[in-house]
Amino acid sequence: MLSTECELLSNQLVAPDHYVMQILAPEIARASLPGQFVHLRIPRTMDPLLRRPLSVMLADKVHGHLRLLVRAAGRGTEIIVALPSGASVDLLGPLGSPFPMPDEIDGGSDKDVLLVAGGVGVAPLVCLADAMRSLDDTPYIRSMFGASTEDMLVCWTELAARSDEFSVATEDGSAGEEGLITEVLAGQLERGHARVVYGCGPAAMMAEVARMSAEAGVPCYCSFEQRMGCGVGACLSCAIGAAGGGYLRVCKDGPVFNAEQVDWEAIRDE
Amino acid sequence: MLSTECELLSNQLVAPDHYVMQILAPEIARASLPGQFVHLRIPRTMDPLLRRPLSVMLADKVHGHLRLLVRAAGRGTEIIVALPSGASVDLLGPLGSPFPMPDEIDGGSDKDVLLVAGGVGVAPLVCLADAMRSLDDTPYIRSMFGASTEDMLVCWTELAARSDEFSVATEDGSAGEEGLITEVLAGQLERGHARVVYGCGPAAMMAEVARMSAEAGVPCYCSFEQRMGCGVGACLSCAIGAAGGGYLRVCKDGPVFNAEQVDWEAIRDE
Amino acid sequence: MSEACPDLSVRIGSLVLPNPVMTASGTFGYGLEYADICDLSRLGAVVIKAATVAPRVGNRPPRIVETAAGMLNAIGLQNPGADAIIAEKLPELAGFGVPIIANLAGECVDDYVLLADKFAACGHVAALELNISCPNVEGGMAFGVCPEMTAELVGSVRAITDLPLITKLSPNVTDITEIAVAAVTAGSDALSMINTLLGMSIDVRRRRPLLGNATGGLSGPAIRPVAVRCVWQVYDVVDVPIIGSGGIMCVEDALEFIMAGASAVAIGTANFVNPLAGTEILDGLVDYCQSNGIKDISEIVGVAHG
Amino acid sequence: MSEACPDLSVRIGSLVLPNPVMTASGTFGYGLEYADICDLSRLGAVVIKAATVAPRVGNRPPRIVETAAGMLNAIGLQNPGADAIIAEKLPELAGFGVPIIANLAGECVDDYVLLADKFAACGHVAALELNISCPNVEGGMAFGVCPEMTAELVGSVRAITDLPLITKLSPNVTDITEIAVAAVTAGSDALSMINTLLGMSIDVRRRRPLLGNATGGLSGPAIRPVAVRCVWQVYDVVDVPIIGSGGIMCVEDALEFIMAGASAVAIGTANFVNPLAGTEILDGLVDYCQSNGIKDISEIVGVAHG
Ligand SMILES: Cc1cc2nc3c(=O)[nH]c(=O)nc-3n(C[C@H](O)[C@H](O)[C@H](O)COP(=O)(O)OP(=O)(O)OC[C@H]3O[C@@H](n4cnc5c(N)ncnc54)[C@H](O)[C@@H]3O)c2cc1C
Ligand SMILES: Cc1cc2nc3c(=O)[nH]c(=O)nc-3n(C[C@H](O)[C@H](O)[C@H](O)COP(=O)(O)OP(=O)(O)OC[C@H]3O[C@@H](n4cnc5c(N)ncnc54)[C@H](O)[C@@H]3O)c2cc1C
Ligand SMILES: Cc1cc2nc3c(=O)[nH]c(=O)nc-3n(C[C@H](O)[C@H](O)[C@H](O)COP(=O)(O)O)c2cc1C
Ligand SMILES: Cc1cc2nc3c(=O)[nH]c(=O)nc-3n(C[C@H](O)[C@H](O)[C@H](O)COP(=O)(O)O)c2cc1C
Ligand code: FES
Ligand code: FES
Repeated sequence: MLSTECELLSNQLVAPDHYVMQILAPEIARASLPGQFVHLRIPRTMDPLLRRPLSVMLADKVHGHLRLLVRAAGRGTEIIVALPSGASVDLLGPLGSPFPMPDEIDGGSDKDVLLVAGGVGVAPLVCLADAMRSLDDTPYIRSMFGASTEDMLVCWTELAARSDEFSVATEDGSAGEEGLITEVLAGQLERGHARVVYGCGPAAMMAEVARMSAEAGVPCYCSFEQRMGCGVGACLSCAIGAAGGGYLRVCKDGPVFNAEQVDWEAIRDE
Repeated sequence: MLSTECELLSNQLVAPDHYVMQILAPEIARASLPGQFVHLRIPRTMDPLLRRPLSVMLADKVHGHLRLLVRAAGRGTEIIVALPSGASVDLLGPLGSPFPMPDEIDGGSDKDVLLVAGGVGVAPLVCLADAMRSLDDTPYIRSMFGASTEDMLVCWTELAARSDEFSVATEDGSAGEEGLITEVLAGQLERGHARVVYGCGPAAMMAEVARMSAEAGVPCYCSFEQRMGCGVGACLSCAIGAAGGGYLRVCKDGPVFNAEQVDWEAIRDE
Repeated sequence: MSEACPDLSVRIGSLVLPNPVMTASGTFGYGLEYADICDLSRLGAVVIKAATVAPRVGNRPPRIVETAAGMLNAIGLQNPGADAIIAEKLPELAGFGVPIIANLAGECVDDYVLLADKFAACGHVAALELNISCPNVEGGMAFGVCPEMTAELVGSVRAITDLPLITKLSPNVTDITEIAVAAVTAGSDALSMINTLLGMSIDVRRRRPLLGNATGGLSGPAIRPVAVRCVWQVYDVVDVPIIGSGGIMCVEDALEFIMAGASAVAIGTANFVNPLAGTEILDGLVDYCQSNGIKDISEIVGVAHG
Repeated sequence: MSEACPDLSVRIGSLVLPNPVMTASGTFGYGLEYADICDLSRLGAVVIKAATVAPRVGNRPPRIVETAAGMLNAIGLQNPGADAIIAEKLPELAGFGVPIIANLAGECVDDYVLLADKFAACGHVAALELNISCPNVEGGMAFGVCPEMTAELVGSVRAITDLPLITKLSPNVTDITEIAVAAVTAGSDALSMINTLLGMSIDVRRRRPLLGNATGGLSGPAIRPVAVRCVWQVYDVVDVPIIGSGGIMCVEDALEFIMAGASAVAIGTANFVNPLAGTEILDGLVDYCQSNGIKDISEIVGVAHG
């Protein structure tokens, strides 16, 4: 874990309200694993005051670049995405527990890996796909990406380029299947050839992904979001309901959890 | 009085901690008179929250440019001077009561006008000298500029270029006379040819300028500073002691006051 | 989505204001200072700077200092006195056709009664706001922190005037609901909250308090969470309209207060940042109502209580 | 200018801390979470997250929301209970050689007495901080707003332990000096102030409170002026050391508290913004003392009182 002031190399609008930020952060890039995040703040201002958690979409360990995909979701991220290239950002990271690699999961090594992305949830899955491609024993990667409309399939090429198969669903049918990405997932699970499902997206989507995976008897790992204070496990701000009662810390115990660990009811009610 | 979002055209370091900011603000430039100020804030941030008062150093009415001289004196001005060119600034102005022109003052129209500047106090005096030069009956302008050291004679050429005579004093003798600018003023007042003294600078300097002018029987106008809230006379934040007791509002009754109006004791004690 | 103009009017006792956006006392002078930049006639009301019986010169400077997302002030109730305000300020402000609310500050019950009498007699004010919560004068908060004194004060003023009475509460108390109930029981037609939080700032370089008065009142966005909480708590225990204030900078902030239980909002520190804050927030409320199918703003007052 | 190393040590009852910079309870976990980025051994003390007798799961999320220059939290005292903390956290933290202060939270006097007993017995803690001011649990503030209850609580714990006792005060009271005096009279060796201000924030889109617990505690730079004022007021009425906290982000802020009367400072929300805040502020204090010829930091404690 490092806290460093870094240069924002570029900041590009890639879809309405969505930006890809490239940041020079060699140590963090080298250390980061898929599913981990950085806790970002703008130095020397109190507006916003706190850091904002952002998943690492790509860590270029050679050049020391981090690539983040940022959606302007509120006051803080609006100020962040407005930063000009050349600006300073302060990063704390890499933080959190990464996705387990397929070989760490008991699921049948001949089977496929399914990646299900919704919206900016694509970011950690790009990172995961990237890492899986450089494994000795690269799995067959089937990726699915859902969004409301074509525009919102942000950075889909990044995911597609790292997948063996890639499907898309949009709610308005402007690209790929018309409907929810979980319908695409249903088809994939039916094929009975899935070893593990990795998901990241809106809570409702992930809940459905988890439910379907459980039904199909396939292990499922999802990356979660919660409002954060410290990002390092100290403040207990980032609680989400645990399956057995009590709470888990998204920043430290997660952000990636086995779908069986979390209390989906509580998450939906929040 | 206008409130407008304007473009910062350029922002140049002119001395350690001192910047000249050029801003595109046609209506304010056209309306502003020497000694008036703008109340500046950075849009869309709460850090800093309030506006900061800054004197107009030059108002180019043809091109609609305002030139401000800004010293990074604390947190707020540090953030302001760090703005890149192209940034937006929000200006409220022009505000305050301007310097009276020499012809509005009863002091003998054949005599000279004395300008006494200290530090960034040079800004409104540049504006005043500029305006006097375009009067039908331009007075003879003798300007004096004092600073701790040569470096701090910020924008001296701006003042010198608009004066008939120009003298300098530095406390360390690195430029002009060694000592305080009030010693230079003493010599000028002794000549008995002064019609009015205009001063702007640190409170201690202005107090001495006022005392000497009064002793010499010459009218004296100074531009004052005080922490401000509204800038328009509504909140009563910017009080300075009045000669007859009670308080004056720097933003509305001033910032320019006849030296006889103010309670110099109270100002020194603050 | 309804495009019809929503009903924004607010009733405070016998008074009906055209809309819920007013200016907070002490932050908008006598309105006149802002007349050439802000269309005063559009405001729900202008609450003028606190008036005292005799003129007051105010505190020694510095009177203000910026703090993180806020400011401290210690103006010290500078004002020319009720008679001068009535003679020199109100007629001109009344000419703009905006309801005027007088903010009254006294040292004893008799002061408030006298002030209420004067302002009621002048014919220019639509309501009286009893400032029992100004932290910047010696003893200025005594009424606002004690339910019995609050009740006595409100009751005494109630007895001599039919003008709508608003009591302005201090957040510097252990239990604001206690004071709120006391004021309403004694006859207050509405409550205004919150006045500033007592704070201070030290000039580290000079090793002494920054304000001439040492302590001052904290206002601005920094205090909004405290103000929203006060409105939220008091809404549950009284049946009169609440005028919410404390760091309202934009329409979302105003909606936060309304949803917590405020029927109207007062814009304070925001005027210094943006002199058009009041009218912009009003525009924002109209937009919000239209795009959310709200026909009467009262539909969302207190809605966050569920 | 003296280049000799200034004396920064602070005495709290029988305890001498190496320097006045500690972490504020609840913002630094059990220290261990920050061990790989912050040199814990340099801190004056680590105040651990509040401990209760039984484990507590805490409040339902969301538990935190950023506000203007501040944040609201409603963690709800989540902790594994005193026994687990003593067994699983303290030995490891003690290994870093930093003084440990346990922050105790109970529902009744007996809870505090039991907690004090457990922590005193474990041998790892240097002092006890009685948290009588947490606004995020039902009844959690009852002690902190009433001088009599404060006195009873402090007296009861005082009776059973020789460990230095610190009482942590709430700012959500009409008169903090009253509570301060009660705590000191009952035997508190030091006072810690301030805990968070009670606040809330509403999610305008969803028309309901943003925090799962509705209200929460406001911390961060936004509250600094209130905190400095509390320290300023209490310094005048007690003779024990004050540990100041509330929005301290940098060395100037720490100096503000010290000059207002604090003998030590606790860094809270700043840890989230900058995990090195504590040690950087310590470095800053050393620099400040050296460049201002201060040989002992106590020379400037309360200096702004003149
Ligand atoms: C581990 C993790 C990884 C993330 N990765 C990404 C990413 O790669 N790209 C991206 O665009 N966003 C990501 N997010 C979400 C991002 O952190 C939030 O959108 C951001 O914090 C919102 O800040 P704001 O000030 O703009 O929003 P606010 O004004 O505070 O709120 C706007 C909206 O954002 C939600 N929100 C606020 N804070 C958080 C938070 N900490 N986590 C989740 N939602 C929040 C609120 O519920 C609200 O609806 C991630 C969050 C987590 C926890
Ligand atoms: C009418 C007027 C015209 C001015 N013109 C100029 C100008 O042309 N160029 C320029 O550089 N500065 C000018 N100033 C001063 C400038 O406004 C302050 O330096 C600035 O507000 C300080 O803000 P800060 O946040 O950086 O300082 P802070 O961090 O608030 O304080 C730093 C220092 O600045 C002083 N200060 C703070 N606020 C004010 C204030 N409102 N007025 C005066 N001093 C203050 C404090 O006493 C302190 O010593 C003018 C002030 C006034 C009232
Ligand atoms: C400079 C200043 C002067 C004020 N004067 C008064 C006053 O005279 N009477 C009063 O009741 N409140 C006064 N207040 C309090 C405001 O009316 C308002 O209640 C408070 O500032 C909170 O709102 P805000 O955060 O939007 O400013 C004053 C506030 C400021 C900032
Ligand atoms: C997330 C969070 C949790 C906290 N938990 C506790 C606690 O358990 N016990 C306690 O006495 N204070 C607790 N506090 C209060 C802090 O210790 C501190 O007094 C307060 O936050 C003010 O300091 P700050 O503004 O520097 O954060 C907590 C504060 C925060 C932000
Ligand atoms: S954000 Fe602090 S524990 Fe997770
Ligand atoms: S700054 Fe408000 S009256 Fe001068």
